[in-house]
Amino acid sequence: MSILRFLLARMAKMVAVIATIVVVNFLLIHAAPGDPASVLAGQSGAADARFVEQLRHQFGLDQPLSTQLWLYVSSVATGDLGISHLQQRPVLDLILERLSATLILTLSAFAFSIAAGMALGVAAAQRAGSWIDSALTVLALGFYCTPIFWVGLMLVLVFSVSLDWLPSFGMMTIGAPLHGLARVQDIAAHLVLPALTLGLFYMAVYARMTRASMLDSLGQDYVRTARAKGVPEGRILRRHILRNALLPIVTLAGVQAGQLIGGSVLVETVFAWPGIGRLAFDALLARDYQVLLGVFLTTSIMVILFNLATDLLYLLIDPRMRPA
Amino acid sequence: MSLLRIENLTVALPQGAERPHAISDVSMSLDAGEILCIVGESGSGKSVSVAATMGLLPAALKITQGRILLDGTDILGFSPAQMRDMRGKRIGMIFQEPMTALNPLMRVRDQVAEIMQVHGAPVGNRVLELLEAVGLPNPATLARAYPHQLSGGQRQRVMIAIALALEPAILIADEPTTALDVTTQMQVLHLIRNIQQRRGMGVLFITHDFGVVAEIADRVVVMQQGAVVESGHVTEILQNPQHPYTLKLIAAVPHTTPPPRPAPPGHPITGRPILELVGVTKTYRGRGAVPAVHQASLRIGRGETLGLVGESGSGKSTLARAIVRLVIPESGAIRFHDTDLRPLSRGQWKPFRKRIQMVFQDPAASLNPRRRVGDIIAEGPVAHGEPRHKARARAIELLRLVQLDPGAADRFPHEFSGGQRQRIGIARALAMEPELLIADEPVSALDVSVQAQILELLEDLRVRLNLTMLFITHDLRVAAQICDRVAVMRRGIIVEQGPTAEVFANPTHDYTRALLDSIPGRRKNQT
Amino acid sequence: MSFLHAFTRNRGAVLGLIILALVALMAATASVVFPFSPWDMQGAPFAHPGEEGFLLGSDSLGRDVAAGIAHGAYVSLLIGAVSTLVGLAIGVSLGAIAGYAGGLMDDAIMRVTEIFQTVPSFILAVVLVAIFRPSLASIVAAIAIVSWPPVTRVVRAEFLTLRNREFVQAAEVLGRSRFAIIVHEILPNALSPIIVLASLMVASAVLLESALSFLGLGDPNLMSWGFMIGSGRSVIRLAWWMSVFPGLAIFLTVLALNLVGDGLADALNPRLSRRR
Amino acid sequence: MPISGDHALSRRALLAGTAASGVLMTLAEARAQGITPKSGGTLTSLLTPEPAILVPGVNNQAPTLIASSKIFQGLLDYSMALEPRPVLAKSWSLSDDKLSYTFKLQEGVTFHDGKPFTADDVIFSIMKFHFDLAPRARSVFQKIKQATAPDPLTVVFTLDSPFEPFLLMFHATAAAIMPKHLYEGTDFRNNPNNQKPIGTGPFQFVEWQRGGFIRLKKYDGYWKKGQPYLDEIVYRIVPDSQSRALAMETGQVLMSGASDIEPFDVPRFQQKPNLEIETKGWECFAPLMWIELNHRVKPLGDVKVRKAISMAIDRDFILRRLWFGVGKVATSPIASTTLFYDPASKLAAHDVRAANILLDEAGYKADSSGVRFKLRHLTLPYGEIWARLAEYLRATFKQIGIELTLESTDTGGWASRVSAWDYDTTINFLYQFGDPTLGVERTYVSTNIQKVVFTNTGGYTNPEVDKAFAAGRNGATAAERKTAFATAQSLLIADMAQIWIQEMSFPTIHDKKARNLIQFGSGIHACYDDVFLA
Repeated sequence: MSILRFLLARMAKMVAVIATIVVVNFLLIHAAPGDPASVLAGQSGAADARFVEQLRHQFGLDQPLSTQLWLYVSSVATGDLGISHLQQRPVLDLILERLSATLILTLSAFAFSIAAGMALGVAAAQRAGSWIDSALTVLALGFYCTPIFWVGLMLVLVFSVSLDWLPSFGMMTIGAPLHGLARVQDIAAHLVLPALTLGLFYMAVYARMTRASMLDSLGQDYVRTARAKGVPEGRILRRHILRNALLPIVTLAGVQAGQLIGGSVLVETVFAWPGIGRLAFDALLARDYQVLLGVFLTTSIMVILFNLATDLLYLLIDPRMRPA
Repeated sequence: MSLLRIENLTVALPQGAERPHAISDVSMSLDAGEILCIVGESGSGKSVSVAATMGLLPAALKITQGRILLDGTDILGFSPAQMRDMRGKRIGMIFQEPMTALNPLMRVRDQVAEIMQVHGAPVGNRVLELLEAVGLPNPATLARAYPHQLSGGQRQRVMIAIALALEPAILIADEPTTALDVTTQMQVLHLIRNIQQRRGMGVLFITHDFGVVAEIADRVVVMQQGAVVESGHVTEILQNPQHPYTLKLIAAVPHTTPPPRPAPPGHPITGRPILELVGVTKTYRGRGAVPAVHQASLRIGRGETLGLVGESGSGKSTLARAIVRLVIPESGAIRFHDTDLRPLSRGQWKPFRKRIQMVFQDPAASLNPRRRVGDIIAEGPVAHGEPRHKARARAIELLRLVQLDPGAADRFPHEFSGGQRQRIGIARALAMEPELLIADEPVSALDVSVQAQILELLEDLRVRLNLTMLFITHDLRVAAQICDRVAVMRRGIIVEQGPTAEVFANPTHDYTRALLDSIPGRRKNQT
Repeated sequence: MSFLHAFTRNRGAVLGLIILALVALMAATASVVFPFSPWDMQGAPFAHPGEEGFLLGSDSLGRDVAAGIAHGAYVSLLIGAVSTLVGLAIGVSLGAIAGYAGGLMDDAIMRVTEIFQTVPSFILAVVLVAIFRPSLASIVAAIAIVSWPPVTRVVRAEFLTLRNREFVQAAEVLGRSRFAIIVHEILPNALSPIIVLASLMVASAVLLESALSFLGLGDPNLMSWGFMIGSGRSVIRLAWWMSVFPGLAIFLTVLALNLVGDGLADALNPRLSRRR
Repeated sequence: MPISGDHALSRRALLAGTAASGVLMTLAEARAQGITPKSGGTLTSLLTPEPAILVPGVNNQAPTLIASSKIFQGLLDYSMALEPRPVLAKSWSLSDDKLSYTFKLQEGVTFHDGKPFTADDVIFSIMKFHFDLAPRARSVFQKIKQATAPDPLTVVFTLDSPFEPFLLMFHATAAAIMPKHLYEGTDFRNNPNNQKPIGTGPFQFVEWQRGGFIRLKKYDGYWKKGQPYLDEIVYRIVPDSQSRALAMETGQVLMSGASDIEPFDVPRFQQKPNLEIETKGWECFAPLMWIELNHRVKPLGDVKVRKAISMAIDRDFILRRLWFGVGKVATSPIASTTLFYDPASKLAAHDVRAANILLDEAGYKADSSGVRFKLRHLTLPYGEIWARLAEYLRATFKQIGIELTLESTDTGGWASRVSAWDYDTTINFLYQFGDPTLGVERTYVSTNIQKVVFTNTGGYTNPEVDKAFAAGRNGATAAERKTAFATAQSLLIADMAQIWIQEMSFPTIHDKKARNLIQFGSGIHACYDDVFLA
């Protein structure tokens, strides 16, 4: 009941945030010099005034900006993200086609980063001050300080070029229409490097956070209580320290969602991963407004849903946050 | 043979600490069926002694000498596994802060059950039995609750239930009631006493409060600066203390009988009030409909000290803050002389800032750690247009007035002790030359001996500077010492007010009576 | 002072400070050591490190990689520092107002912050740079615009706690102005997390700039490390030194900033430094 | 970037045009090498960037034309010497008054949906589809006074005046034949068939995973018996150039063309024994690259300044260092593979000292820091190599005291700023489509100064040049036209209307087992019905 109220309140807030994002982005993108018509003209290698006029009219760019905004917002409100100027296809289709690729990439990178990061963080915190702690901290810091695309290139050089263990780009082997398990394996093999590239940076983030948060939990009174109860260290770690240390990590994960999707633009570029990050970048270059706006909208919704998920998770873990 | 015997225990502090040992050469013993109180102020080493016994010393502290015999076996030779087995099973422990001692993410049931699970004892119905045994109402409901849904007293009872789960021979209680309200404190003390008697346990009870000692102890060990200075039977110590430190501690406990007070010269209490509150009500947003302060009315006459007494959450601090516009009440009148302060804007209030000042509870938190003491004291007058050099000069005078070295002006707050900081806080308030001084729990964060000095200072200043004072405290004993009149607050409502002696002698409200009955050591003191 | 003591006891932080000092020195002396534009073609293209007088090799147009790194230090630090300052200015003012004023103002500011945190920041930065045309100003602006929300959150949280601290209430009771309370009472006490955050922001700004350059959105007139990697990336197997050295420069600088940041965090946080 | 085109042809070729000669020749060549075409296999190729749509006309971007030329066919293709070769037209002839072109169409041709291909489809495609959609087609096809179909396999186009380059306009990249029954009366741009294109080509569209690949398969009803040889063509879309190079290297794709592979990677591939690099196959397009100067911007209107700049540029360095030798130094505004190129034309040699003297004489004094004047340069946003070129130009301009500030932009920004004449200098390159009238004239004649990209955006005007190009356009004989274009070339060079840098060429790199990839002047834009994997 109260959780439901909480959800409803969040939904209302989400809608407001999304509406603002749609409007602001619309204005922002239309502030850019150039429009899809001029891009198309530019890329067609030949143009005349009539051609450009035709396109502008077709795209509705000859109408006043306020009219365009109103048309766009009202169509978004009905779930219609418009038509891509360049590809002549519904934006929603374009995005949906690519969304799963981005989701697979970001979620596996996320899963990897949080699992590996927490493992490293716990290992470091347990041995705080030892050389292992220092080594793990330096390792995490190293990935934290290296440009993400650089890591990607290095991984490709090592694992694809030199060792030839993994495919260097794409999402699946083309021309071999695989099914079932074989298809999953194929995608998984393609996924390893991009997910690692994206994940390593965030692994570093989570490792640092976990270590700090563990050290913080370690000194809490309830840990002393558990010791006084005679609880073995392993169980203290699992049941008392880790669960409490999880809270800031969950919060961080929520904040990081947007970053993760942003980072996927770079990774999708390096690895030719057919996701929406790359779609956004290409759409920006081509001034394909509708697609770019659609991607903004989709990613914003993804971030918000992810935040909602972390909030719910937080509620699940921390009874103090539950509405009375 | 003693149940527990600590022999010549010395624990070293890390390099660079202010003294070489946390405790040195400490010996004491605990027998079955008795309560041994270890008394001392902060830094006396009392907590370190029991932490060593539990094997819970921080890694930086090392035992360099001595033995701890449990049933004749030296536990210092125990393996980690043996230690773990001992904890909880043979020695149970409860701590000072019930708010943080329980894992906030686990249900009460699980936390109680855990101790049995890890020691391989069957859980069965024990959780509910234990919760009932420590006097918790509705054990079944409470078992499902999370710690944050419980009051401080309830949490401390849960802690006790955990400590007792495996029926250990020894219970160590490290200041278990310090963080609790007086009435709760008394209940918890009784509970510990009852259980101890029923089970014939030995209890090692740590406290700084001789009132509590009088209430509960069989024998007493007094510690100062890491060493035992005196020990003996409780009546011996209380009635015939030998060591000057013991003497000082006992003397510092405020007496519950109000001393006779002269009426402020020339300013009859019944005269025209300086401050009059009428029907002040304040409700905080989002905390349900229950007002923090409800229809509070009181008057303070010139030169008078009014004590506002109540337990935590009674609304006394909210009321004090409402007077100085730190919170804005939704209704009522706050008349200072002839002006109703409540509707005034921030700007309109400014002239009154000079006339009404406040001293805060926590001397660590009430001074800006980034500013020098001289600036802290001078900032008020400067904000009201006094030239900086003049304000600084006066700050130095004020430091003398509150009995601090004038050189303090150039130092930072963290270089001072708690008592000294509170003196700085008082100097800051006095710099404005106020008529009315509101003191919000000014001594509750201080050690007892320091408490007495600050109270003395306040009393002295009040007389010398002809101050009128609103004194907020949770401690009736403190109120008894310093107040002409007291007002008792409970759940946002002032339930009783009157001259201090009258209220103490003949409380009319049940709650006042309960409060008085809960003063630790009161009955024994009076007997 | 205890802060200096705590800081210098942290070996990592001292190392970071030394690296940072070296990078700054390199930036300051670039035009003395390499008294020519890093864009000038100095000799044979693709010279290996050590060959033809190129300490770190030359690039595809025969430009000196070492000169690029030295001049790039200035640009990277400049972009890092300026964008951080701008981000801080926005973040601290908004956070301070939100945290101190509370109520509707707080709500409004937090909604705006939320919106900025909801849009993936890298994509936003890319769009901003593309829209305003890549230049020093637009890159700095874009980085600042995507980096202020965390500052606002941190400062607001600090202000929310500090606002209710007794020394702030004491200042209220003394009748000090809102401005004085914010600037003189609360801000100095909120400075530690801000300083720590700032050092990390500089680090991430350097990374962000390099990522923008990687996508071809750098200022074409400024020799920055990000640009160098971007231009060396495609010939990485022909001339590894073109991207390895600027990559190392970024890594070391960002590492140094993080080490300093961590050192500051530890030294400025008495609770933590005591525990160590 | 741009498009494809076709070529003008010599009179002899025109008259000799008979069926199937092109194809027969290639088969003969293949057999001469002892390799018989083999059926089967999948040709994987790179394609960059990802096309937006696969229908020529609706979209005329380079990748669209590369992939769609396998699905759609034109009436003709062209040899490397730009002679017409039959595709959907079996033969063609020109009336004596040089006004009527008659095309005889192949028999038994069907679209991928099984419907027969007829003269109506040709007329619809030329007179409606491309005329409406494509500016380039419009500019030529507006000369058609009348288009008739005397029988289902004959088309006659009658022009209003003789137009010699007319026959160059019938390649699949310029005038692909569209199925009339699917497009007539619809909004061409939004026709649902644009998503699953249907043409007469040897390959039909199967699937397109956006951001991933485009898959085409052999059309079983293809009109040449036994062809195509390949089962499938898969175009892989790989946005990152290094990943593309890697894909080529690891054999994940068998071929790359256009700008898939960056020039600096080309030398590396030259050493691979299993790979072959061809630079032919761009004769139909002949892209020429130049520094485009905006004549309206202060000293750029001065011919001495333009000459000085031209002399300061080391074209050889650009070719060798930036393009790794792929391409050819420009010697004229007309590319050497374009018809009517004048082999006598020559640009002033690289000489920085002379350039400085010229500027001194012209009165542009250097200030204390050696700067005569400052200009902006709008970098062409098509990738790294263009950024390098801009950086090279900045360094070079500095040598003659011109401070060049680079402005980077994206494709949208570039096109809109060039259209708005909002630039000082930039780089431009345009396809010449085999004939100066089709691909060169537009950049220099004053009648084409428009606020539209790829017109005479630089604002160069010279009435003599206008006259020369008009004579070339309207000349009925090749000889007349040759004289006219020779005049135009020498006038343009004397004026240094723009700073021509390089004739661009795009290497086609492929595995040696893929045969017949480059057979025509249209190169990788051919229909590939004779390509096979050995």
